[in-house]
Amino acid sequence: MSTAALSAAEAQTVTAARRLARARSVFIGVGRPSTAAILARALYNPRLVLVYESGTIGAKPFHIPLSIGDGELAHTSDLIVSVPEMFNYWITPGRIDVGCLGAAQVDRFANLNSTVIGDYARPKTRLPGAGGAPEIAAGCGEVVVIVAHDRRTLVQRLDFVTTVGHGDGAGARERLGFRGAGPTAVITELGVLEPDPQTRELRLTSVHHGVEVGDAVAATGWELRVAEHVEVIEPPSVDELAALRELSSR
Amino acid sequence: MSTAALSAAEAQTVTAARRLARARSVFIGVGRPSTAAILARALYNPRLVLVYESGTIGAKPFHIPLSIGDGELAHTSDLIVSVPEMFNYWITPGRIDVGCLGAAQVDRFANLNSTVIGDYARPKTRLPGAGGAPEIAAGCGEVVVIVAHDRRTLVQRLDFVTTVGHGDGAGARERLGFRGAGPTAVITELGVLEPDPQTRELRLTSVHHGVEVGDAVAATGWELRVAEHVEVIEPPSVDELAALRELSSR
Amino acid sequence: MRGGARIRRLFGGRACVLIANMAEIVPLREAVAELVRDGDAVALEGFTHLIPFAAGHELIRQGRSELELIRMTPDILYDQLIGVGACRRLVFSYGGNPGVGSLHRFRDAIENGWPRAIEIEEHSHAGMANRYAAGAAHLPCGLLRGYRGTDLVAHTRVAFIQCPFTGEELAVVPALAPDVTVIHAQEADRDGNVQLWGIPGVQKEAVLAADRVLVTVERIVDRIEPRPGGVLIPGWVIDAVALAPGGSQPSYSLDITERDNDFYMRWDAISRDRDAFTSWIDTHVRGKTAVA
Amino acid sequence: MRGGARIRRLFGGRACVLIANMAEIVPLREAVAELVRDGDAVALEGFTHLIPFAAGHELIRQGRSELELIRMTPDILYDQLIGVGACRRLVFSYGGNPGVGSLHRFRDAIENGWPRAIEIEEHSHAGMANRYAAGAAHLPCGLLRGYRGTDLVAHTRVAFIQCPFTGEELAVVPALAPDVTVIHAQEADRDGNVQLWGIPGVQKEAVLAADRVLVTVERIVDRIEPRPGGVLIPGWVIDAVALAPGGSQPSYSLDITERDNDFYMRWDAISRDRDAFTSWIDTHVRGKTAVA
Repeated sequence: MSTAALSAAEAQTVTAARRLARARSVFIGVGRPSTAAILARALYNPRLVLVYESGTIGAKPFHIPLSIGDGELAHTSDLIVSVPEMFNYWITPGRIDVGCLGAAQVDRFANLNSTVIGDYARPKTRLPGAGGAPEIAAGCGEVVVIVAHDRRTLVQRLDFVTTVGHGDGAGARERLGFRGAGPTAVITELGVLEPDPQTRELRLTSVHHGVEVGDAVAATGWELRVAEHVEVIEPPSVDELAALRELSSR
Repeated sequence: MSTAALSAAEAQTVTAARRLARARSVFIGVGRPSTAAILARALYNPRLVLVYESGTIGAKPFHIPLSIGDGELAHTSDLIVSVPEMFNYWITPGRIDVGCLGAAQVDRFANLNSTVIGDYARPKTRLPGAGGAPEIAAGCGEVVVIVAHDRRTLVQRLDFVTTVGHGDGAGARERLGFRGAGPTAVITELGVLEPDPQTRELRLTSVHHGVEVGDAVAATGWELRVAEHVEVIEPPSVDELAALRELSSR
Repeated sequence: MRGGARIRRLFGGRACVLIANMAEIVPLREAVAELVRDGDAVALEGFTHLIPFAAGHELIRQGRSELELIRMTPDILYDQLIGVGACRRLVFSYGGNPGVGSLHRFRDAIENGWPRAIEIEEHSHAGMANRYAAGAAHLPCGLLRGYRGTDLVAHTRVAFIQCPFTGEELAVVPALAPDVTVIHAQEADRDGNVQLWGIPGVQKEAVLAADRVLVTVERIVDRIEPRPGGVLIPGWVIDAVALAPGGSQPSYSLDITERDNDFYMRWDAISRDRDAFTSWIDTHVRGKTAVA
Repeated sequence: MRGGARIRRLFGGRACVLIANMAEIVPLREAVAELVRDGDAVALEGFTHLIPFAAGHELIRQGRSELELIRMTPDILYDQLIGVGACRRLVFSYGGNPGVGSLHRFRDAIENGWPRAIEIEEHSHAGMANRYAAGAAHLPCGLLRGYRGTDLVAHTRVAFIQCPFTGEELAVVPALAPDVTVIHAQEADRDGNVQLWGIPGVQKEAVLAADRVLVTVERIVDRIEPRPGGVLIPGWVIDAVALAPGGSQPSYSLDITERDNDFYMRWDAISRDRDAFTSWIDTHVRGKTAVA
């Protein structure tokens, strides 16, 4: 095991993995969500069903995949379905417990932008676009958002609403007819933001070990509300960190 | 080979088989249509793709199947699809050249009843119902109807319109947005009825060898129009009859 | 939410199982007792192939009543359920004995109300298939080109909408959402993952459309080896798996049992007469016990 | 009408072939020349797996222009086609380099109009998948639960209808009907029947939705042995099959080639710079000839 100091990214990934300790199934893209899910399966939840957008259900990758369609996912999955089947029969009907999503921008109601920075017709930065996110966020049992914690990402106002989290607050999802609970956590490298049960506005509910509440507030692009009791997240244990580093080194 | 006299049913089946000599694909139920299609494949058209409602595409049965889902159809087909895929991706889009249908009643515009004899709510005879017929008749390139020739079957007025053939005549299919040409032949054990190109009303265009035009007219429940030149259908050749009887004896 | 969580509640089991990504493997009698209730809307699917006769017979033995029976092709199995009076309402698209002729108990119920009158709702195959597909997607309805010009329109549940892009009129059918779907498959593993192959019919859709799911299987295997044409259904969308070797006879399970075409032909005579039918049921269904 | 009849017309061949239930097997160059025209709406599909790079490169070599390019995930292949200016309009749902980051040619075209401005129409994956499925069914539109509440609604082609049975508002997307669909598969037989396995993506739908179909394959076999998870596409819905071993690289063909993840990472640097990109295309695409 590497003896390097714990990085903020590692704390973020382990926190996300713990969140999946009791899920039955998780829908993941590549990057940290995928690493977190593979880690959760290895450490806490051997029966966790990993579902990738490419159609692989129940994948058991040994390596962290570069793409959502790597051959290893196909070879190790319980079943592989077509893209229409994936969305129509598995995601939209709410069969997947947790959907993990990233985004370029997140607002205070956990709505997401992955389409464009700047004006749609004359963009400053053209981002990849929606992919599966809108229907994943609408359909999955709950959504965990994994993003960087800075004022460029956590913004006052999205340039484009690609994916509805809690819309304009309490009741918005119900009015739109969405099935799942929506975003239940935004996990950053500083801590965790969770929606207020009443208003659905994100509040800082915990910080990683060594992070000050004020740092998290300062790195947020809106006036971030803070829970009455902000918990300090248990730092990754020796075993968790060893497992994560070993996984990343494969 | 049996030396029994040619039966009317045999003449009917061979006539239907000949009709499939140039088709690329045929959609068939069990009974005479299935026998005709297997015969056509054996005699004239080895590449004929047999499609059964059960989902088997390109079946090559050695025996005449009792049901549309016999194991032999599954074992010999090029591919097997689910029922939703069969209707949505193969039949309705018009990928099948010829659809063969039977019915309890046929009217002068080749509309079909396979639902009920008598009143719907208090039926004299409850028939099996629509099955795939309405969408097969709407979607296939053309439809060949194979029925008994008697006044109980070829009726003035259907008790129930299960399947639209030519509706109320010229233009009806176009108004309903149907793709295929609709019924191009009603093949009976007395001869063949084909729609008039202008009016779409069925006319007697040919009779089997030894059948009088007057017999066919008398056995029809409406005032059957007769083509100017009624052809006499070439009787089954020795080879055709031998093949049919050999097939039936398997 | 199906699979683990529900089955623990229904069948008891270990005290604290938060994660239970599998179907429970239970005896057929117990599975039917727990999963199917009087008055339920029940789909026993299987298109000619893999018809779940063993489970249907167990419904008869347990005396389930007032069922809404859903099935594209009622076949002999629903003829039997109708004949014993278990059916209140039938939803279907083709009620014949394939290759043979009429289903006499189905006809007797509709024509003469014996042993009781039944309500019917009938569709085309395309309509039923799209109703199941909409159910599997948890959509309220499905879209297809169909029904237009037929008398079905006046006698069933179908509506029409205009395509917002082309103006074409299209049929809309309501989704099917059975309380329980029962299917038969060739095999399951010990976690209740299921594989069937051969003609797949509409079974996957019927499973995914239902609130509760029972799968009977020819055999339990240690590990499922995916097959060409295999349809894999994970245990976590299934409530219970029950072992029922031969459980699709007189229908068949490809590569394991053969379709009993003779029985399909003999059924015509058995079912034509009310007394002969009842006597057959008493001897061959009520007089036997569930396999396994 | 596809397969035989068309291909005889397009490629000549025997004088009087009324029945031709098969796809023609032709060299890739010839297939692209005959089947794809300037201005066509072209879908080259393959979801991460089986992306038809060889055929796309042949489009570049033959200088096809003014194309409407349709693809759920533009990936490196469409980055290349956009970068050489072959694309007039792009229809897509996710324009990134999977696991790496931006598609720089895609961004440069949209942000700066280099080498030309392109029109875009973007959807969600669920929307695109249902657009292809509607196309495969030859329906004018498809129905799904989606798009509601997003800014996509104001920027793309989607409408909403009420379910006639429940009143729920549902999204309706227009069907996709490409002039040409191109896919890559592991194998074909000599009649042009095709089998692919592994991640199937939306290829079957894209094939069935198109007016003309080209399939490139890793190998031609005497007889297709159906595989677990195999998707079989009969030759009579395909116009041409072209042999192109390695034709999905740097994507992959499961069990035959491996995904070249290094190249996906290297593409970031190559594509970031206009000159580096052009030079790469000149050397690695224009400077080569089609396989087979």
